[in-house]
Amino acid sequence: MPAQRDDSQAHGSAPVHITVDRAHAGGPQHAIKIRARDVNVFYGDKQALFDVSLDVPEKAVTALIGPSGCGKSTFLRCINRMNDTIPGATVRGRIELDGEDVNDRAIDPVILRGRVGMVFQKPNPFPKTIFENVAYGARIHGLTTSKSELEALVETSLKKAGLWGEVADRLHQPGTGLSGGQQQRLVIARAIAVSPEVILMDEPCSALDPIATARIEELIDELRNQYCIVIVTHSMAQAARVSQKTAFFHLGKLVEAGPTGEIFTNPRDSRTQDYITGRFG
Amino acid sequence: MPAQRDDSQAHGSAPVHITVDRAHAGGPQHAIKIRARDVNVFYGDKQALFDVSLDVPEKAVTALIGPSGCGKSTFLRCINRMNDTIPGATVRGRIELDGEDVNDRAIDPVILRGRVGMVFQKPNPFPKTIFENVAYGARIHGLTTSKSELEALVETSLKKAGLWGEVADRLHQPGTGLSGGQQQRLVIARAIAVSPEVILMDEPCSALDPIATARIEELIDELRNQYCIVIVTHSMAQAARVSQKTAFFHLGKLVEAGPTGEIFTNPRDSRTQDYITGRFG
Amino acid sequence: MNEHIVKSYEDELNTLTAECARMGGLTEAQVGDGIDAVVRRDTTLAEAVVARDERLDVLEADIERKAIRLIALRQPMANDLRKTVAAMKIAMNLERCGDLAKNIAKRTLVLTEAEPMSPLTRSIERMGKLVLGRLKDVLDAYTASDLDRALAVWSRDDEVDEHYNSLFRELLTYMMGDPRTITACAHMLFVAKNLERIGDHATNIAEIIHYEITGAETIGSARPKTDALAKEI
Amino acid sequence: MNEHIVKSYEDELNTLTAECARMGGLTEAQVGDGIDAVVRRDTTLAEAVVARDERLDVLEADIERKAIRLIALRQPMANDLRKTVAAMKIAMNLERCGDLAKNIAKRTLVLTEAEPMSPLTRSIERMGKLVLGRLKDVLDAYTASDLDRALAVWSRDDEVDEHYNSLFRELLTYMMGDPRTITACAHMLFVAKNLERIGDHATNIAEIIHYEITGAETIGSARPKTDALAKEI
Amino acid sequence: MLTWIALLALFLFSGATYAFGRHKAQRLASTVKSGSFHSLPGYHGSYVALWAGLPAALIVLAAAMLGGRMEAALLRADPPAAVSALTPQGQNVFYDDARALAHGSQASETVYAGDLKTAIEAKAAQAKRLEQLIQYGALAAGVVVGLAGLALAYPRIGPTFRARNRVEGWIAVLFLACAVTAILTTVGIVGSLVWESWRFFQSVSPVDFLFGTQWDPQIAMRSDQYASKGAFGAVPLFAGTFLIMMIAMLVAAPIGLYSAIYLSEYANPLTRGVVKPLLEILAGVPTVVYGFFAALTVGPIFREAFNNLGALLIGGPLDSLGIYLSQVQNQMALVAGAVMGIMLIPFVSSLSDDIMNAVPHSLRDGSLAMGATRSETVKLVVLPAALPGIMAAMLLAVSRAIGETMIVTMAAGLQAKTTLNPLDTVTTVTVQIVTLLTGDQEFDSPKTLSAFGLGLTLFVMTFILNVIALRIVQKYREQYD
Amino acid sequence: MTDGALPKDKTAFRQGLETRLKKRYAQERRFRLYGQLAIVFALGFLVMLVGRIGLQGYSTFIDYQVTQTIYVDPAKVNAADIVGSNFDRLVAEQMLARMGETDDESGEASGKMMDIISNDFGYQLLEMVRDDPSLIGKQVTLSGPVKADAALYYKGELKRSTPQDERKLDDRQLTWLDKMQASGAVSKGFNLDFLTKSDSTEPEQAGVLGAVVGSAMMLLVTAVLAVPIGVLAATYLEEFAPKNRWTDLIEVNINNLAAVPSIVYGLLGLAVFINWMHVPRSSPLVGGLVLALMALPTVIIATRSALKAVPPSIREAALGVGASRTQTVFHHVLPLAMPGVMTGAILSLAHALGETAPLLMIGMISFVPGVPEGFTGAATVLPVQVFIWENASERAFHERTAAAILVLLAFMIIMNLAAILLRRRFERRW
Repeated sequence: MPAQRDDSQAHGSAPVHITVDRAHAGGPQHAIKIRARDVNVFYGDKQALFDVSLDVPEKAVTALIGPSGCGKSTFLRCINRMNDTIPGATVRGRIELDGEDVNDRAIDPVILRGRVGMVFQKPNPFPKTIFENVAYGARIHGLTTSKSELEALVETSLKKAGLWGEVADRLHQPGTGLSGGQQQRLVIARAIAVSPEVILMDEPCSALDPIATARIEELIDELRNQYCIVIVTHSMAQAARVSQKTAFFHLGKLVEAGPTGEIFTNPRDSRTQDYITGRFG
Repeated sequence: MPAQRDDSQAHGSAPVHITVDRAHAGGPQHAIKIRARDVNVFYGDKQALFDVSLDVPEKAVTALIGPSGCGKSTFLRCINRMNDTIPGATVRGRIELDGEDVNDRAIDPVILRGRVGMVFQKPNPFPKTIFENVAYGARIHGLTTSKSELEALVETSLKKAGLWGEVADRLHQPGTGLSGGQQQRLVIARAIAVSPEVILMDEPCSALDPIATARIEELIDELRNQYCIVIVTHSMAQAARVSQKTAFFHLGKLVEAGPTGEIFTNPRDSRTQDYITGRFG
Repeated sequence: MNEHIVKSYEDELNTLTAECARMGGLTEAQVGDGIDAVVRRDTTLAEAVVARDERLDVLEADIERKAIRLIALRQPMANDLRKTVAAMKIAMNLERCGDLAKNIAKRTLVLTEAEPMSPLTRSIERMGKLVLGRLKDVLDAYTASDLDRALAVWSRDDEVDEHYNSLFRELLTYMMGDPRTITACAHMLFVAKNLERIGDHATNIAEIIHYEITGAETIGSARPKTDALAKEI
Repeated sequence: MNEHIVKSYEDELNTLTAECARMGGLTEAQVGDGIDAVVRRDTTLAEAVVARDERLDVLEADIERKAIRLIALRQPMANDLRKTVAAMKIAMNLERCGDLAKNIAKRTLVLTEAEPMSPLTRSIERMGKLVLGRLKDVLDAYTASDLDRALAVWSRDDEVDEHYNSLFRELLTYMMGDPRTITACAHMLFVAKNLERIGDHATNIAEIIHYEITGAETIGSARPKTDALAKEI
Repeated sequence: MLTWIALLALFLFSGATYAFGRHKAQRLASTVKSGSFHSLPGYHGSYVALWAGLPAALIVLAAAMLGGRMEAALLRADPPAAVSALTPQGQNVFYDDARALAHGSQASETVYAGDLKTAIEAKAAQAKRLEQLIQYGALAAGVVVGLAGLALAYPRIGPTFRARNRVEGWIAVLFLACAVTAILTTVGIVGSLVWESWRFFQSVSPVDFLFGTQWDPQIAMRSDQYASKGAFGAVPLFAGTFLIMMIAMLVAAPIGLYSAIYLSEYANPLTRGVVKPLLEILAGVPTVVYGFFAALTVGPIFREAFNNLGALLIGGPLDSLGIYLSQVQNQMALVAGAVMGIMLIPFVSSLSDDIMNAVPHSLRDGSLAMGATRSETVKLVVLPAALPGIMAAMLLAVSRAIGETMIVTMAAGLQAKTTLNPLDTVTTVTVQIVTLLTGDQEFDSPKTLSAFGLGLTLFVMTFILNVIALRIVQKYREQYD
Repeated sequence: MTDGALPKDKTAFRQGLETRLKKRYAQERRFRLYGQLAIVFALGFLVMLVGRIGLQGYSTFIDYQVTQTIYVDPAKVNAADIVGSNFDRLVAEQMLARMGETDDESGEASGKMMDIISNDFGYQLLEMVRDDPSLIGKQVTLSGPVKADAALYYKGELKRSTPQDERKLDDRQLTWLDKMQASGAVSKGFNLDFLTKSDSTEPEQAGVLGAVVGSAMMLLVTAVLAVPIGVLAATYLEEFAPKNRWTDLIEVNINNLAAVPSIVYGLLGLAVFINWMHVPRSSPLVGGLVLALMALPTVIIATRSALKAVPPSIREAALGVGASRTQTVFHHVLPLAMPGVMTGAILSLAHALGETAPLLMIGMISFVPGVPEGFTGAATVLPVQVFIWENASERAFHERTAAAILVLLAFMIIMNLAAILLRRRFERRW
């Protein structure tokens, strides 16, 4: 199983930077997609993130875990600059997407968000038809030029999200009529339709039951062959199941990051160990 | 470890009734506290529960699991007649608490709910002080006659809920100022203060992070020595951790019930097996 | 049995079983070759067996690591958990079988230095065939998840013991008859013992298969002995 | 190391370790008594050892069941998982040691029928002491989670092997010298072999302790052998 | 007229530039990789159209609005000697007439002769020229600016040009302008009230106004008459306002609150579905209707009831009370207050209902699950939780009662008395404002201006109440959001 | 842990609970009863209000028309000066003649007759003769209403039993009325005139058309100004504005504006629009401006709450897909909030429709006998019409007031219904 062995080899490379990210240079086959360096985030006077440096590998799932308020969601929202939409939030430090600093003035956040899709905790389809939900991104970004092209795009996206079979015959019914799990997959299809490079997921299963959760996890597993996926999750078990790399945040700091298999069987930092074994606090 | 061996012996006793509840007669030391027989619940025209028969043992934690909409919460709310507060809900069948039918006209729901406490999904402390929150039940039921008695009751209840140490010095500050996990323990203390016989918990940890969840689970584990606890949970892992008996619901029916250890290592029904191993649907 | 919703989980579990089955095949070959080497006094084969043993060790370590990883990352429940634990335990048993086969092969190197002892060799060969057959049966039962076949292996445990006991007596007689053969016979004694223990491991594997499939920790009451490895002298 | 928030989880884990340690103590006693029985030709003690072995089997089954239950119900992670798996594996090793001790005791019953062989008995006694010491050390290391002590046991594995090899040669010489002793010596051969294997199990346990504490699957490179049980002839 | 035509033309022009811009963007977009064009073609079109249309339109509009003033100013630039000789008022009339003459509108009836006649003709001709100059000048400027805008914007269209951001910037400005209107309203209110009040307080001291107990805003016929400027002590008005407000709140608070409780906690969905809209109707009834009802129905009924009661009491031990009651008139504080109270019921009930509904349902569940009855849940959990909000609702109702005009105007009376007797006729601040300002008054007299003094007082009072109430409501909402 | 505070004897404990329970349930019933009483009271009042006004006003919609043939006496009509002739008197005399009576010298009888039949007859005759002088000397058939007091008599509100000096009409007039009715000249019918005519000093000729049109025009101005500005301002504040002291100030300010007494807006209108900007007094334009300012905060608040009701997840969703703020607002938030916005707008317009006090400040109280001529002409509106009529001394105007209120209420109810229907139709789907 080469994929699994990679994980255990990944931490062999020496860190370029003084950091706790064990797999700084990524696995041998996983190029780095996102490179965060000394990211600090403030909400008003309150500092929410302290000097976070993390590498997120391409074509793999990276899970961010940690207790409530540890800054994992904050970090996630830095990547597509969703923090810009929160009044009083300031982000310092570099976050590079393929080498470009996302906070650069030359980067239009709207375009950035087209490249970095996002899936939220609560499924949030627009109260429009399933078709319109998926087609929306393409419309605003002007990705398609004809109706047939758009239809093809919607179909492809829904297929990738594993939803086509369930909704093919009711594309023009409201997306809000679907079940929670289907809605979440619809939202993923919507994100995929803009052909993003990265998909951020902020606790995508916390509102779902175990079966729907399993389906989403299966979907994530399939998607990771094509996208760089970063997922924030409350559930350590979920992080263990879906991710290839795990980063543990605590009190706004990145405590440890490394291959998932290792984090969950043999973490380096005692705080990580305490957290994942249920000894914290 | 006698407690653990009990579980594996529990299913030895023959079912009195044609039912899937394997531990119908309870373990040797667990008398039956709640005995449900052929419970059917309708919301308007929709039937939500079909012929559920389940025995809930005394001084033990019984977990109800199952996918969304399987009727587990509905069943829970039958026990203290909280379904009465939902317009259009009708309950048929017998639910006996210590041999008395709770739906009997002679049983007053107000008294019943004093005997059967309930903890909800979202922590819902009243916007009063911590003290007043815990004292609430005693006040409305007129349980105490003097101020010192009331204070003693509040202290005892908070201690039992493992919150005394954290709030002893700020009893007269608002309960809503506590953290989510503390609030949930406050709510448990509030329920305990009425000295109930049964405590129902409807996904008490779904709004909490892993650490707070662990604390609540620890509390539940301590409480089971004194109360009959029934907990509805989305998380199979949680059911596995906290309960002694597990009942699996599906599509409004009780599929299987039995000692937790057995349900999670060797379930009888293939649907249970499929559900807990993530093969469902 | 339905498939898991998460395909990669299904894959990982299947990989574990498959790897276990592959290890079974390898072990079978090792045991067969070990017996052949002794019987045919083939040192080359014996050396090959000794050399190949390391692969089994690596395989076992790999299966164990994967199983622990699976437990840590997938939190298997019910039959999945049993399957994982069974794979881990079967791998341990197979690894022991491999060690025993290697041990037999090593002894071949000593035995070839002594004179051939045809009647003894035939007895060993017969016993070897029996043990190998049992091993093969139980491994087939594992890959096919065939409970009946596993139980059949399990219930015929005594045959090997009888063989061993008679071989033990035969060897003692031989040694007393011709003290020059004592060294060779002492080694043969261990070869017989090893074969007997491979047979026990097969019985163990049958028990593990039973546990994996039914979830019951013990097999009814057909056999009074609780531990297959502890019965011989 | 902090305690688990959920006390009953902490309790269950501790119980598992404690039971393992208890099983260790019992095994130690069995091995010691088995050796004593052989050395002192004490059939009563030997019978007692045989009779007590079942307790070890039960203990092992219990530890295994608890470990699996713990995995199913608590989903242990990281060091907890390693602790659980380690307990399971140590129990298996101890159970094997117990079996070997029983086997030694059983052979006592045969050996007492023959004449006493003082020099051999002394050799066995010395080897027994050595093996018992190793077992004791490694079990102490386990209860104390003392990695250094476990590593010390692990690195001194060769001593037992040397003892065994010289004993093996001694026994062969003995048999050749006096064919009447062949039966007894053959049994002594197995006693020695069993002791050697108990020593190997101690080494195994040391490796398991190392895995439990550090999480690394192999111990550095101090010892070239990958498997402790596979090195002897 | 010319302005409208110009605007229409501009609109069409701007529409055409939109099409051009869009087309160019589309053409360019089809040559590059999909998605790499920054903005959608529509935005490029809009950007061009905005530059081509908006500045020009602003120029034209400005000319239309300010042209008259410019013209007037220019006209006065070099006054003929004959005009300079006129009085300032005469000059104003002269220039107005000149412009009226030029634009063919109604001039004043002043007869101009001699120099003035020539002057006015000259000025009229000049006015005509000026008007045309301004109009056409603006038009020309509009054309130039529009074309310049087009020339500026059109070449910018390209893959990397952020047309969307620019267009959205324009839109944001429009939004902001609308929001500023709200501020301007306040500025207008405060400004006008303060200005006029200041004028009032120049003739009447604020102390007299606020603490005087005599309200008699008559204008003296003769200068030696009593307090030649009338009496402007507002205390009786405040007393009347307060009395009526108290009566209204005594009616509205309990009934409104209990209605809200019943609706939000007890009523089944059907009852709620029927009663709520009905209460809303009660809230929608214009106040003038309540006034009518109070004056013509409730007033007579109350009077009759009290008169009859008085008749019964006469001769008894409460003889004097009887006599008093038998003389009670239609217009009394009680009538106005009671009807106002009823008007406020839906106001109180719907606000309280909202506030109680904001109390999370989980709290009710929590209380019920403890074995509390519904009323205990309401009294011990819902009401305390909602209390600040309900208090705020009451304050808002008070503020309404104070500012309510029509009911009191029609039912309370005009007599300024400092009394707490609900059967007496009283007058309120609002009634006095209406009385002072209806009909034709000299706008500069203290009598008229006193209305603004009263208005300012009223504004300040209600403003303080509102600020407090809204603060509370906001804090309360945050608690559960 | 001491369990001392907890009851030990279970049965005694439960008995204690049950005795208390009776008291608790009694409390419960009382509490519930108070709620019911409050609702019954409020609704009872509503019924009384509407019932009473309906009873008072419905008779306005019934009128009594007298149809009479009049001989245009050349002796009384001067063909040279038609306008100068006294047609009223002519009609009255002819009427008297029908009764078989003749006018006395002082004209007392014809005066009395003029008190019971409308002077509309005179106008009609004047018009006819002016248009066609050849009618002089011919018979003309005229039909017109009786005077309001006479109609009251027919409706039974003015009774013969009342002492003569306490009623408006004396016995003689009543006899005439009886005779007229007996002769079949009087017909009872639906009073369309009330809806098609404008204000008049004569109650029987007064209608609400002018007021309705005035209200409509004013409302149009209000709607055109308040709704777009309000919606845009609210959208700005809710979706775009940074959260800082300034926007907080604006927010507090708007909330306060909504609660400022309406009469203050009247003062504002008077000072700013009329005295400073010289917008024509009493015109729909100035009324609309004032009401627009008044409605603006309500529209803003309604819009904001509709916008707030759109879940933030929708905004996040749109932003997350790469929509800009403006796109998010125009594509998702505003369309979703639209039903709420429209409902709020309609309700605040309905409120503006019923507003009276500020209009009194800007001179709308004047008597306007006709439909307003454009947005800058003098106009009156329904609620002010109600106020004016209520102040009139003639009793007959009270009846008209009630009728005008019915018309006003009808408009309010239609607008409210529209709002309710809109709300129902676009029930939230998330």
